[in-house]
Amino acid sequence: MSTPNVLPVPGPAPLVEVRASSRLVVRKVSPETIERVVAVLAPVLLLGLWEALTRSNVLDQRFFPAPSSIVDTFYHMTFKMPWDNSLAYHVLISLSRALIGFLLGAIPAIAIGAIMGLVPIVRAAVQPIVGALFPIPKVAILPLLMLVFGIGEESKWAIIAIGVFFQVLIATAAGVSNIDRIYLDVGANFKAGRIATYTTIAFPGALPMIVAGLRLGWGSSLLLLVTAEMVSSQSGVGFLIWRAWQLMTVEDMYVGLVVIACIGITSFWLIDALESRLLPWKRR
Amino acid sequence: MSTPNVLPVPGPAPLVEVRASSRLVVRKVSPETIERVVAVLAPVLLLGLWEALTRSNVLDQRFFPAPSSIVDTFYHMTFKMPWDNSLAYHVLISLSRALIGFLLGAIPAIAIGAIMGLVPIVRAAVQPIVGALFPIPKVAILPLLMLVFGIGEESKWAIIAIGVFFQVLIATAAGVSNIDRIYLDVGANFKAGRIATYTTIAFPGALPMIVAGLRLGWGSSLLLLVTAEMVSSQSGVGFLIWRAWQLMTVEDMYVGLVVIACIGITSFWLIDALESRLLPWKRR
Amino acid sequence: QTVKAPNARIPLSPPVKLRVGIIAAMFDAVSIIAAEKGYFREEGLDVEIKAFPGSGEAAQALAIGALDTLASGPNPMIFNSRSRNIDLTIVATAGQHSPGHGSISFVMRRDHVESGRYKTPADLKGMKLASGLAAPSSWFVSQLALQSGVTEKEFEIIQLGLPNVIAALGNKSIDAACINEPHATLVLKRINGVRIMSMDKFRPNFPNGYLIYGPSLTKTNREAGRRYMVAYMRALRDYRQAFIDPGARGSSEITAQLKKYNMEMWPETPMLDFPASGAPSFVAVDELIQWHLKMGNIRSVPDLKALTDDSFLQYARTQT
Amino acid sequence: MDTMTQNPVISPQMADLCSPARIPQIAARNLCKEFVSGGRRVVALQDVNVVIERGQFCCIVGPSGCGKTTFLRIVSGLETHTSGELRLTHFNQTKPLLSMVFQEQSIFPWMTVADNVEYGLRMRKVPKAERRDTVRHYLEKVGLSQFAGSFPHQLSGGMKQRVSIARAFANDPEILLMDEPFAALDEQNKAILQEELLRIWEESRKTVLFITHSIDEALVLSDRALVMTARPGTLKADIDVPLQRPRGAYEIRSSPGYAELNERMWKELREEVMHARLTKELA
Amino acid sequence: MDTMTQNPVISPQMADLCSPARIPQIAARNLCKEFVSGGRRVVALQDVNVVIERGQFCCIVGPSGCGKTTFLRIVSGLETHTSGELRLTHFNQTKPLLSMVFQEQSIFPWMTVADNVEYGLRMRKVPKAERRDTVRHYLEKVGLSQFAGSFPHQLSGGMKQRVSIARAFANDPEILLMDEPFAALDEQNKAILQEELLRIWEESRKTVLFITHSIDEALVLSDRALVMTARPGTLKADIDVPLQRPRGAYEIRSSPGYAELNERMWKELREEVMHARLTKELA
Ligand SMILES: Nc1ncnc2c1ncn2[C@@H]1O[C@H](COP(=O)(O)OP(=O)(O)OP(=O)(O)O)[C@@H](O)[C@H]1O
Ligand SMILES: Nc1ncnc2c1ncn2[C@@H]1O[C@H](COP(=O)(O)OP(=O)(O)OP(=O)(O)O)[C@@H](O)[C@H]1O
Ligand SMILES: [Mg+2]
Ligand SMILES: [Mg+2]
Repeated sequence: MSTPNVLPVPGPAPLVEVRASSRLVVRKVSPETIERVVAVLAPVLLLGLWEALTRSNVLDQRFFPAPSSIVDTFYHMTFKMPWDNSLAYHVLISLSRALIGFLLGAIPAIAIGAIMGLVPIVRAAVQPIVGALFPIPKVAILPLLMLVFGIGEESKWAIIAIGVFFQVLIATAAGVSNIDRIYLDVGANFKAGRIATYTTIAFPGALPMIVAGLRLGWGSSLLLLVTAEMVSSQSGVGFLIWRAWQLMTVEDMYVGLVVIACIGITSFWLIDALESRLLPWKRR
Repeated sequence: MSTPNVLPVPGPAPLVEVRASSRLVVRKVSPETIERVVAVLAPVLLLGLWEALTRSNVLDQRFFPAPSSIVDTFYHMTFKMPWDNSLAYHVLISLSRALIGFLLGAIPAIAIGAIMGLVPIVRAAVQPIVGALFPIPKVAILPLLMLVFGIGEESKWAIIAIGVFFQVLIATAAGVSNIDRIYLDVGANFKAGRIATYTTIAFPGALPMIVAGLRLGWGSSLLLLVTAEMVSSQSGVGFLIWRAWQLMTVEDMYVGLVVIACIGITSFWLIDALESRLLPWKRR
Repeated sequence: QTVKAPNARIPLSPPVKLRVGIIAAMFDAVSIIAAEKGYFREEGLDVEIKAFPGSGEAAQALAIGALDTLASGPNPMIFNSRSRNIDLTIVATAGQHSPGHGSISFVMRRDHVESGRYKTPADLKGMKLASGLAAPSSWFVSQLALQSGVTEKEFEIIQLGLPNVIAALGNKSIDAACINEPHATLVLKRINGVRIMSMDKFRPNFPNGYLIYGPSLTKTNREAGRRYMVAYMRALRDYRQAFIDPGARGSSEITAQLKKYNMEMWPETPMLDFPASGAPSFVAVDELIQWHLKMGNIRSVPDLKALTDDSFLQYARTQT
Repeated sequence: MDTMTQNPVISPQMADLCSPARIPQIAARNLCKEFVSGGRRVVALQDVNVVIERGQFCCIVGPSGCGKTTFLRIVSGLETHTSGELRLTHFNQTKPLLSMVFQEQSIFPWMTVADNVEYGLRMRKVPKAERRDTVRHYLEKVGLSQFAGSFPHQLSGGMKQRVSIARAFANDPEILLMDEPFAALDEQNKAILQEELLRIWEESRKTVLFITHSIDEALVLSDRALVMTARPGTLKADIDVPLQRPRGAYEIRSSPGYAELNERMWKELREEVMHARLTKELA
Repeated sequence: MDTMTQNPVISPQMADLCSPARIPQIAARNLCKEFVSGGRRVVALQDVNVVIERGQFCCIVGPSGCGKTTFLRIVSGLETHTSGELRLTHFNQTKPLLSMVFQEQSIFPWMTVADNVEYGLRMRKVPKAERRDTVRHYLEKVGLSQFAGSFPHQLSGGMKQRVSIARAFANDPEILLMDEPFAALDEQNKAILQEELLRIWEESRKTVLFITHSIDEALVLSDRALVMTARPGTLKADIDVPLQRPRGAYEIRSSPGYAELNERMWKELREEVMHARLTKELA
């Protein structure tokens, strides 16, 4: 039986809208699956673009080697090197540095940021100091860091931690001060103490923003690996990139960059997963 | 007439709480004024601390000159130099570079970030690409930037813009995806188009987070001045710092750093002022 | 001179810990060789090599006492140090541009030479060329241009960082470069550039670098300073045998050792000369200082005598 | 918007409902809605069958949590049903199809009261002058003229709700979906707005779906009262309200038939809530 | 909390109110509240004078926007008054002084229903086992046992409000401040919770301040009804409700005195709202 959707009546023709049910819309795959596929596809496409650009000589192969051409180098660096000079070793070293620096920066940042968000006077005091210290280039405080932390691992952690700190701090402070006041009122009404207000309201309420801050912070800590590992280091991906840059061994450098990029992609995925774990209460 | 607040009744003594009115609390100055004073005092105290640390030789004067000792250099660089080598000139150049780079990075970041926050599939596609590109060190893509932008001003803007872009992007995306769904529902109910949803809901709703992103972005753009002006520049505060650092003329370097810090403080104040202008609807 | 066998010497006990900074430039070669061949150990020195991204970072580290010694080019920061109460002392050579061993080269893109855009230094006018900020290479190219009547304002000196120079020349962002080895040779290889002139032709025997001690070696523990110099001079001899003296011996071993520290050399790389005496060169340094003064890179003429201490070298000469 | 104007999967029954003689404004057949979140499945609506004619004023009553809001959200297209059919007819395409007064606080905190009320008109690109007049008119109706320039955080709970009502009225849609709009209002404001709503309804032949917990309110306002069962919600009773119009909140209680209708609705509802409680306690 | 236990500025009148014979739970004298924001000044409360005895059940009615919520927020210490005096007495210090049921949506979205109800107890460091029992008890009372593990976004509007009520009940305070708690509930749920509230009140000698728009509700519940004037809000009438207890929502309407009280409150309120409207239109 075929029924015209729009039926003749006097006046302007009424428009019949049929609201589709979610079962009616033929969906072989769920939107989550599509998203996951897209998330994997996007970087692959990026890689494809780069390959195409170099193949077609838009990019100069000598300075921008095609992804396919660094596979060899990649293989060599991974499997043909003694363990303490292999790619895996450098990656592990760097990851541990990035992680330690990240934690050293992020944890105090979350604590201080939340206090800033909750207490206007603290915010008023800290904000200009952040404004003053944030834009100070790391390289300029290197002597200070070397003086305080020596030139071992500690100064590397410090370089990373400082970078991470400001990122997470600013995001957390914004997130906390953006929490709906009613929730703080509820806390006050139930006589939540400082710590409790912090852990039961400020922290979970600002969590989406804190996660964004952590995302930024982790990205920065990877970014700062090169800066950190430039100084008196013989290991780590940052060192590999730096060395390759100095020696103009472009393939080696791109292996390092691709590794950093892969770490970046993977960790952003992980942060996404973590986010949906931590925020079961978010309507999506 | 003196009245005891707690009066004798049988059972545990009742506790009488007198709620103070805001007029009863003797306040000669409003909390806003106190905050403003604290905001100015905090950096001054920081400076005092630094002075004290160097004076007491906790910090080595040779590498960390006391603030008072760079006043001379400051004066010299400001007034005793020909205009095109004076501090003011370098500051102006740098400010314009930072500002242009900032705008070039921030504007697309807000646009793309909001789309990411609104459309899960875009987010799924862009997130891993951000994860891959964000941690790539600027120094490594310098050849690419030079190829595309030459080595004039454009490549400096590009370095800054790239740094700013990711910061603002991540903050904006988080802010937009954190907007209460009910507001998007209202938009859908009133048939707000894409652009309208964007300008009337996503943007104002995420504004507190966007401002935090801009704060981060502007901080980064100042931070990146040194990186940007290291490359092929004979002007700008970043160049001054870089040159002073290379020549180990510590006072010159600290003049540069103090200038950057002052710009940082001032601009954070301005952003605060802007924020309370832009967000008259925020309960404070 | 009486030459004692090195193994007859008694090492310091307990060993003294020293930290030497390198930036993987040619002037670091001798210290690296001494470390690799164990000469320091034989002197009772426990030397740790710390790599730095550039002279700036390394010099800062030396100045604050995070390092004990390093090699550095004749940079303004050395000339500035005394006036800043930073105790750095030039104790030996770290190479010089002896004839045939020019370690800084002025390199031009081949297309400019072939098209006739560049014939003489007078043609530098309007060009963009890469060089280090306040480095001898900038002085070199400025003087070269000035001799042909082109002033600093008429061309543009751009600092890029050595590795970027190659990319910048390759994609024609810049026209020429005045850079150190081994990058200069790399440029010639990679982008088929033309070497216009090298430093040894311009100012023969101009210093390439100095070995510099911090106060820990010149004041606190001079004995360690002397021991370091003994090992340094032994390594210097090995270097000369391998690369400078006729009938090169042991060059492949040293090349391999240097490669560990990211210093790559090609057969065509002009090798830096370390004079056998180990004495630092001050040829044309006064000229360089005048230029720096003019450029505002240093504020007063440094007292080179006060900066130098050759007692370590003299001791070493008696021991080897 | 998950709407389609052409859809082949229309059952014969559905087609029947759309016979030229009477095109209903809203027609639902076996409408089901199941929420799946965090591993829990909640069936909010189960086989809702209802046909609402153009111009009808329809109240929906039912125990808390039975799916009233969910039904309105599905009708408005903000939620998709999981099975069944739903058909809306847009008769006069110069007007927007529907506007909703949300149960939750839904006015934009970043817009002034006036901008909030103007929102629908702005989205429809109504000329500025006309917009201003409409806004002024409705602000007056809800008694907030003085607060046109205020931001929502400066308003009381009832005032916010009134802004939300003004926003929906100002948009002048064909279908008004109202989710407990007057719950936060005092009796007097409620009476004034009920009157205004009835006036608007009568003047412009709107179809109104109105959720309320007050049987009085349902009887004062509606042509027809739909009583929903406890979760999973479905229609339990479809009660005609043939009381004469115009009605007033005070007079109606004494009008013939009121007591009987009131009694009947109470009965229907009481059963439901008791049932809802019971199954819960047993579960 | 802007509270002080010692304050020299107590007027003789205030001291009088605190005579040993009857220490009031809440005493306000010339309480004023003025909001200044964005250049606008709104006087929300003007010279509110009221003394509330321990154990009294006090309803507050008044037109929308008259300052009822503001008064409760000042009593709870969330807002400070701009002038006048306010004195609270904490009789039994083993219990918390006060808990509030907010008018707005106020349950934490990041906690499950059970965690929300538990909140006050957790803040008071009540032992875990006791907490669990209390939570279970009150969840049952508000009919949400099944939803203990759900997050607020999975609840309907009325269900959220019930969580908020359970949270305040579970905290067992000396003073209960309730801001239109039952507005979003259907009649049956409302009746059940009214009963529960009365039971709790009778058992534990609580002082209750209860804002409502329903005169019926005020008469069913309270000892005393305070009628507020339109903004700036002040007390217009202080009506004793001497109806016998226990009361039921159905029986009360036929009890002696009800009609009269109802009439009186209607009158008081109507005047106020009309006045509020009028001044607004004129302004
Ligand atoms: N997003 C959601 N996820 C899971 N369950 C939901 C969601 N939204 C609603 N529900 C469930 O659907 C049922 C119906 O909810 P709905 O909001 O439609 O109730 P209602 O009839 O409007 O109730 P009230 O009168 O209390 O507002 C409730 O049991 C609720 O728990
Ligand atoms: N933060 C604020 N800033 C400015 N004005 C405010 C603020 N809060 C409340 N007001 C004003 O104070 C008055 C009283 O508000 P309140 O919320 O106490 O009203 P209410 O009696 O609870 O009304 P309702 O019954 O609508 O909830 C209102 O006119 C409101 O506009
Ligand atoms: Mg509802
Ligand atoms: Mg209120």
